[in-house]
Amino acid sequence: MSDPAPTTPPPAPDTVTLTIDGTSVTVPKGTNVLEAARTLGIDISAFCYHPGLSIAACCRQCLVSVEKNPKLQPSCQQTAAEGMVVRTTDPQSTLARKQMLEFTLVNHPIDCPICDKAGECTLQKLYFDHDNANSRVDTPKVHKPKVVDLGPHIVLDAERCILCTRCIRVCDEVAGQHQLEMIHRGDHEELTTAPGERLDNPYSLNTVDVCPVGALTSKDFRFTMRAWELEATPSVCHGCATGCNVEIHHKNDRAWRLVPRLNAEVNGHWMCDEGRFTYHELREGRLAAPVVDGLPSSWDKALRVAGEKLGAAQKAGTLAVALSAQASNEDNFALARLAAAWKAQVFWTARPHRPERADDRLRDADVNPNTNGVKAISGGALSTANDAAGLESAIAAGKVKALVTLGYDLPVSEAGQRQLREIDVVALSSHDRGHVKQAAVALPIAAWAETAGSVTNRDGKLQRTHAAFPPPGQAVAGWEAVVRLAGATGTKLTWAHTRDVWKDMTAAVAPWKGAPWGREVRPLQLRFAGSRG
Amino acid sequence: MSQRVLDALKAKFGDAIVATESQHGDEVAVVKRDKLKDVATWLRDDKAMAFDTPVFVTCIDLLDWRPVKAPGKPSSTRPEWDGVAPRFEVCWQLRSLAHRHRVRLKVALAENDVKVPSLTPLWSGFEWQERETFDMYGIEFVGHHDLRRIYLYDEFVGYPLRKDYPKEKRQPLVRRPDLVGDH
Amino acid sequence: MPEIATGPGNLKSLVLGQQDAADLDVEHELPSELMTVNMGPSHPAMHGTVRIVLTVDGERIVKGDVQPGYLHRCFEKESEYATYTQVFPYTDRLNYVSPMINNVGWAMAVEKLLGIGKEIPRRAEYVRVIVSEVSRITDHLTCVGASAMELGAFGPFLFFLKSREWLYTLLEEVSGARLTHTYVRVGGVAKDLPDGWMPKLLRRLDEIDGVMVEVETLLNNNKIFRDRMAGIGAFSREDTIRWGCTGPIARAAGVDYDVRKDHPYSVYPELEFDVPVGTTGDCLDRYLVRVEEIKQSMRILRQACAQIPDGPVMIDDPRCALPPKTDAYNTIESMIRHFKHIVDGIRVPAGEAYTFVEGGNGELGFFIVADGTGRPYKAYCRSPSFVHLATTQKLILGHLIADIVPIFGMINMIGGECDK
Amino acid sequence: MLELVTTKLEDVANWGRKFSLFSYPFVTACCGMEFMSVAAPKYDIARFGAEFPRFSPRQSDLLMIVGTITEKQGPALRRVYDQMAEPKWVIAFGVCASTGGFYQNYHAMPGADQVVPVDVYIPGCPPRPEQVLDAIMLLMERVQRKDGHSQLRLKREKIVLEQQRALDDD
Repeated sequence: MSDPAPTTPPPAPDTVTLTIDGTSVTVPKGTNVLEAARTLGIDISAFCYHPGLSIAACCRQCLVSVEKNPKLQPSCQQTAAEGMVVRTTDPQSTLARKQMLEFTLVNHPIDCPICDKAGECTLQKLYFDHDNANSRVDTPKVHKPKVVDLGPHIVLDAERCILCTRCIRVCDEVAGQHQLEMIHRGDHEELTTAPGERLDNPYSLNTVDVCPVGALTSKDFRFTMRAWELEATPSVCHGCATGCNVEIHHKNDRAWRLVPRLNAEVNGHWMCDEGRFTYHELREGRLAAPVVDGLPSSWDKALRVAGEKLGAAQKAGTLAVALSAQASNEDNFALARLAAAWKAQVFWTARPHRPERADDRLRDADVNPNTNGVKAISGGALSTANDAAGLESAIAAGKVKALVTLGYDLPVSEAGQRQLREIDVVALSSHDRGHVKQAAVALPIAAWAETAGSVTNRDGKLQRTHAAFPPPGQAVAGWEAVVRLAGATGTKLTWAHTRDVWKDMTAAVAPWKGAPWGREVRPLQLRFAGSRG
Repeated sequence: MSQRVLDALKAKFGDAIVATESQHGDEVAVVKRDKLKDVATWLRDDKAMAFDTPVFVTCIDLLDWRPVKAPGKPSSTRPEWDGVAPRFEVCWQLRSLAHRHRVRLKVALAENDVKVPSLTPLWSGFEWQERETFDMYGIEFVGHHDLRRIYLYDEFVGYPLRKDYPKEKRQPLVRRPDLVGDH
Repeated sequence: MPEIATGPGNLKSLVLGQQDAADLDVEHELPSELMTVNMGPSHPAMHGTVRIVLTVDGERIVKGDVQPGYLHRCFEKESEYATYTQVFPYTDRLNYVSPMINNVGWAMAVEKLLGIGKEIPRRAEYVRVIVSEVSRITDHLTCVGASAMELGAFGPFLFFLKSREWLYTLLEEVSGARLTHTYVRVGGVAKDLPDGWMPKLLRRLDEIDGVMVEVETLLNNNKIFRDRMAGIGAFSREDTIRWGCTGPIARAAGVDYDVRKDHPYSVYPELEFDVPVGTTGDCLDRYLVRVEEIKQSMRILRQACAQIPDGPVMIDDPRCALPPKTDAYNTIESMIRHFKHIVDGIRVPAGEAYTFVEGGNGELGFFIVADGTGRPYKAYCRSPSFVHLATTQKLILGHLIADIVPIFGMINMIGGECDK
Repeated sequence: MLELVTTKLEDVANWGRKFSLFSYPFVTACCGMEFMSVAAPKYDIARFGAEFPRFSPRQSDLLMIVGTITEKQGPALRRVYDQMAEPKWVIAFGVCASTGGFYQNYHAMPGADQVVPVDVYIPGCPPRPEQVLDAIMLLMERVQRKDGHSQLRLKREKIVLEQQRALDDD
């Protein structure tokens, strides 16, 4: 063992130095040996350990030998102590880990070809890396129920379950509702719902993510796509203002599921179920071509018609612009910059709050992902005076004859709808819904997963999103549609790439000054990243 | 047995040789771009080196370089590409018929400055292979007397072997008139 | 080669290689201008995939712009999206005249990166040498037969195709396919040789000896054949080295370089065989070198069939070898191994290596850059045909258009390997 | 009566065409080796009268597309097809000529039928010689039934002409 050279300064009080496989490492007090080994790049196999959950130490897969300790210790439970000497590659602990895998596989069904988790399954990965030996047991396997309907989103296959209890801890700690339990004992032990409960808490699908095997599968993603064919692009969930970091798993220009991405400050390892299903709206009811008076047409015809309508209103000073708390910062900033050039009145729209979904964890009452973004961009000039109601009264009062809206949810009352039909509306929207159907001109823009951009969450944190796949049909990025609209009405906006919009935006908006654009992230092919398990 | 070559190179050119490496029996010398011509000429003409045979020229695009841990000892210690380090590595493989030793010269090029001196005047065998590397990666070989596309047709836009060029992005030359849709 | 003063300026002084003065006068009255002829990609002598834009003065070639690329099937791009085992079918179709040698080349390149080059079972090495040499014979048979037919000798073409048919049937029994075998695996070969295969092979080799005698009597001293081949497309020893030529073309020019002798690999050091070396480097020498190499390959085959040991044909390293199929369907352990091996591929530790073998046309090398996943990060194939095709720009100068046919025949430019 | 004679005459002509197909071997890739084996003594395409390759499109009526057709080869293939005289038939020899096989990339065309109409597709990589002979027999039936793509086009044009004339009359 190499003793630390005397000249190194004494370690700070709250860190601990220990030696793992001959190399010494200094970690903050309280970290367990497994995490310490991972900082050295030594990957100790583990099933029940999850950095975001409590320690159960029930799978015994991470046994290592600790000096002056007769028995092998589970490294996930063993907190690092000063001067501790740990060996992970000695014959005794490698044999223990090997046999533990053999023991886990005794009753495991031969489901790999039909199992959804195949390709990203931790059991497969650990067996192939560490064990790779045949089993010495040839008794018939114990059979358990294969299709158990646990709740609205999840199906259990009890035979595949390796009893690591991660899902139980997710329900208890992340969702705060005790809904899953283990029953029976020995090799008949089985996962089931707690008495009188169903697995229906708003964070239930996190259990599918943490399940190291294919026991828990999501009804929404089951049998749709193989794990290694997907490509992952980092993004931010647009379900509410929390702004959980997600990964869009997509293939062939189509999103198949959203998976949470680790971000300690915002959402940790988790996200809510409702947020997971936001990718469905990327497919339904999309606007793929410009529409003029209800008939699909080309971009230049639509721009010409929009130019005439807006030009007249602009001279008369009755032109208004409606930003949207659903759209990204770049789109809002581009439209705000155009409104300033037109000297038009600025309003902003947002979906109504849903206080019943708020909880103290991740779900927020404000279901608009970018409320703070719109506020920051308009520099506080927006208040209740110019939100949707304010816009409705302005139209009624005749102050607004032409309106450029961003997004498709203009929540006006019945009377408001009728007035909207009288004035000229140019809608920049990704979907053909709501007021966009009656708009004079509808210009197709890309949805949140199709362009690079950024949103600001409830704590004012600026978070980047990346483009997973190109927008459908002739849709273009929101800010690019604004640039074309500006060109049609004689004003000039010189942005060629989202980076330029970002540069102007972070210069103009005070709190975001100097935020780095970061590197263009390309979709990561999951099969290249080995198994994600 | 070609370790001699690397030591001789370092002795002769010192700082022009950025790094030397010996992997799986191949000797690799990363050379500075402006010193490449002198190093190559010396390697060919020096009697002890006598690198008379050109073997191949190619380029490595490091855009997606993200090494993962695999069982066994990795011989390359190159970290994940961070977007700043040089993205392209042009490699010339040489072989000596007399001494039977081999060396691979490498030049690292940044993403936007892909000019590199051509070694065709020294070994005519590289003429077509440098054209192929230009065709596939867009590396401009300065001093090559006839640098144009060799495999693809001239109307082809882009460099297909770069990691950001999608595999199935076709640029059709001719299609049947009665065929609808893009293939 | 007769000196040609090129360039439009001095058309008058263009001497068409005619010696006596009488012809000169005739020429002067009918000065011919330089004409551009297109020997298109679809031409029998062009093996279907090369286009030459010839600038000819009458029949004599003044300049030739050789354009390959008509069969560029993106071997590198396809292999970056396939696992190491899935690249084998692509290597079959590089030099489709001797596919086994490509398989062995690719397998050895991956084994070098995995570091298991020494642990391949000896029987697997011998099987690889046997199928490679059989493949090399079919390569030379096709090359010589096709170029003889292009010069009008239809008989030898049918003789060689008959014997090639025998070898195809034999290779089909081994690998299941006549041409695209995909027989070699990383760490050994897919299946052992069928029983009674080697005696059948030895019987066929004796029959091929008979065919060789017939063809050599037909061609070697045939006036037409020799006049069309001798002195055509000669290439000096220095040029051959400077252009990087290897294989029969280099040996015909006197360069004694054979990868099996100079950089021995597999079990070749245990087998005796000679390396035929020519002198003048013209088409006739290339023909003679190839015919001699067929005989040497048969000699290797006879020795290998005698010395082949028993034992497994696949290394038992779990990273490379697939578990037996019956286990894969009945035990979860083999199912996982089979699944991870096929889906993730053989996870080769990060690194890069250039490995080369003696292919049908010369030094066939694979430069692989691995990044630890199951798919090659870069897989460059150093193809001898591409290098030899580059030399044709020099070879055809000064010859007649008809001489392009023997030059291309003897260069043995295979489209798949040349355009990759 | 005249109608009966011409159809009979045409059947005889087709019978003649069927048994003496002059093929233009548009050979590019590995299938060429198997094409040689088909022409070689063992599998001998001569038994079907199709063994005589004509290396000029003017003198051939069957275009055998043997091997992968790449984007760069497309114009050459189109020009050769256009130079052939009617009636003409096209065989896509091997899976690369039929659908591009396992070369799905920027330079390999997904099948020769992107450029020329094809009568008979032969699967296989490369197809066994027996498959090629089977394809020749399939083509013979088509030739006899006048179902080749060029004959069908002639029929269509004739029908369109007749309708045109019918419209002009009334």
